[in-house]
Amino acid sequence: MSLRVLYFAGLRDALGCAHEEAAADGIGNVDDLRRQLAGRGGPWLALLEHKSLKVAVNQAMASLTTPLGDGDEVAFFPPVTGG
Amino acid sequence: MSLRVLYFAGLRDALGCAHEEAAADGIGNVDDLRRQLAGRGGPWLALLEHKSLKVAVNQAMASLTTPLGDGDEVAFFPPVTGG
Amino acid sequence: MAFISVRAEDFDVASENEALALADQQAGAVVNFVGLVRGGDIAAMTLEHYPGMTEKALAAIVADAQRRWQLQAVRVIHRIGRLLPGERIVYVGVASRHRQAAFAACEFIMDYLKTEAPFWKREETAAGSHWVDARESDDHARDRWQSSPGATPSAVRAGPK
Amino acid sequence: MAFISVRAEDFDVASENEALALADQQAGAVVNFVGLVRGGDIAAMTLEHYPGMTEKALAAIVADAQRRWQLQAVRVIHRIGRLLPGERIVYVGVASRHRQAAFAACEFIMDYLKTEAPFWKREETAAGSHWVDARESDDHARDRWQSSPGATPSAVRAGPK
Repeated sequence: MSLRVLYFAGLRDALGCAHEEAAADGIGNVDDLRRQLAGRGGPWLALLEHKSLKVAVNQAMASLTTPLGDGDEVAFFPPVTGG
Repeated sequence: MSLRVLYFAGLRDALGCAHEEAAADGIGNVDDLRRQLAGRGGPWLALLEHKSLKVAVNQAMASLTTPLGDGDEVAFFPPVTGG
Repeated sequence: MAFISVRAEDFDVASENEALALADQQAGAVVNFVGLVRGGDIAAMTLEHYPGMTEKALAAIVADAQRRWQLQAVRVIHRIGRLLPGERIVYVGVASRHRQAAFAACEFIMDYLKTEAPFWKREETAAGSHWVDARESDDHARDRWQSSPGATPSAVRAGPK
Repeated sequence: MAFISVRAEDFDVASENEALALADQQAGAVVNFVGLVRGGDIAAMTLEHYPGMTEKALAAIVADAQRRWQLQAVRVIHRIGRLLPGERIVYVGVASRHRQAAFAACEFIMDYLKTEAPFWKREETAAGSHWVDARESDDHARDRWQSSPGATPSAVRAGPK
């Protein structure tokens, strides 16, 4: 299946990537996706190591166990700091 | 001694008096003054009968036991309703 | 820094907020309250006050708030005279470094203003005019600040839907 | 009635308050919060957001507030892009019949906006630029609303003078 993956703020800067289309076969939930991406090594390990990484699926706050389906939009980002 | 006495809002309307200079001999505190004024009878009995009458002495909230001295400004009024 | 004004003239919220923010560049949060004459049955409302005492009472309330919270600036404007539905009655603006202090202080000042500052409202309706009765709920709103200085008491601002 | 806007342009507090008050003539209380870029070390601040999700997150927060309290109107404006010290970042305005509901809802919306809406701040100082760290105190401010719906929790807004 295919997912649209977005990265924001400090995480985007660290990864050098704002968004990508990820082929994600064998991916059941957010945690699976995160591990697959971290497998690239280098800065991508942040997806595993960042203490308080947040995730949204289809523009709603989600968690590591949120299931994913074809065409979903997944965003990883640090805790928000607006207002 | 002489006191300046003021009345506000619904109490002033009921008494038909906004302010007066009261000769107040033998007056020790607010309660004494209130009883002397109520002695006029008629609407002035409101000073005794009004359940939640407020009083200020020299423009600060006071109570029936607040002592009075010559030249003091005493105000009687209903509970406030600004804002 | 505090500014207190009791007057007939209207105020402009944007200008008042500017003045608050300019008073201290460290202010990151501005909270303000505006009280309006409600529409509906009321044709007009007249605000009477006790000249001299009003300003002292408001100054004392603001000073109390400044002791309880760290505030950069406070502005209070209360209008007097005859006002029509939709017109502004009162402005309380508080600037602080942090929003919690600004929210708490603004609400504190309103709760005390409502119960301690010598203003009285007379409403005009089709049936005539009458003095507005004080509301017990306003006394309760004030009293909840007395349990512990600087703290917000519990479960008082629930919305009874 | 709710209005939500995420945009680069500034807002005018007086106009926003007018819009709130006009939305319902029964509103007697308008509370608003304005967040400003603080002066001091900061030369500028850039606000990034997650287009699409931001508006949904804000709409959900406002809808939650409207369930908890009886509100006549709510307006939320959050700016994005590069802002200088003293510039306005965010406006939250709430109109209600009663001031307690307006104060509570305005603070509730800010507490959730600070922790649930996808905005991020990057600060520029003389030493360079860096992403602002989230503050644990903002999570605590949000969490105090979860104990009981519609209620204000205790002793959370104390000013640590």
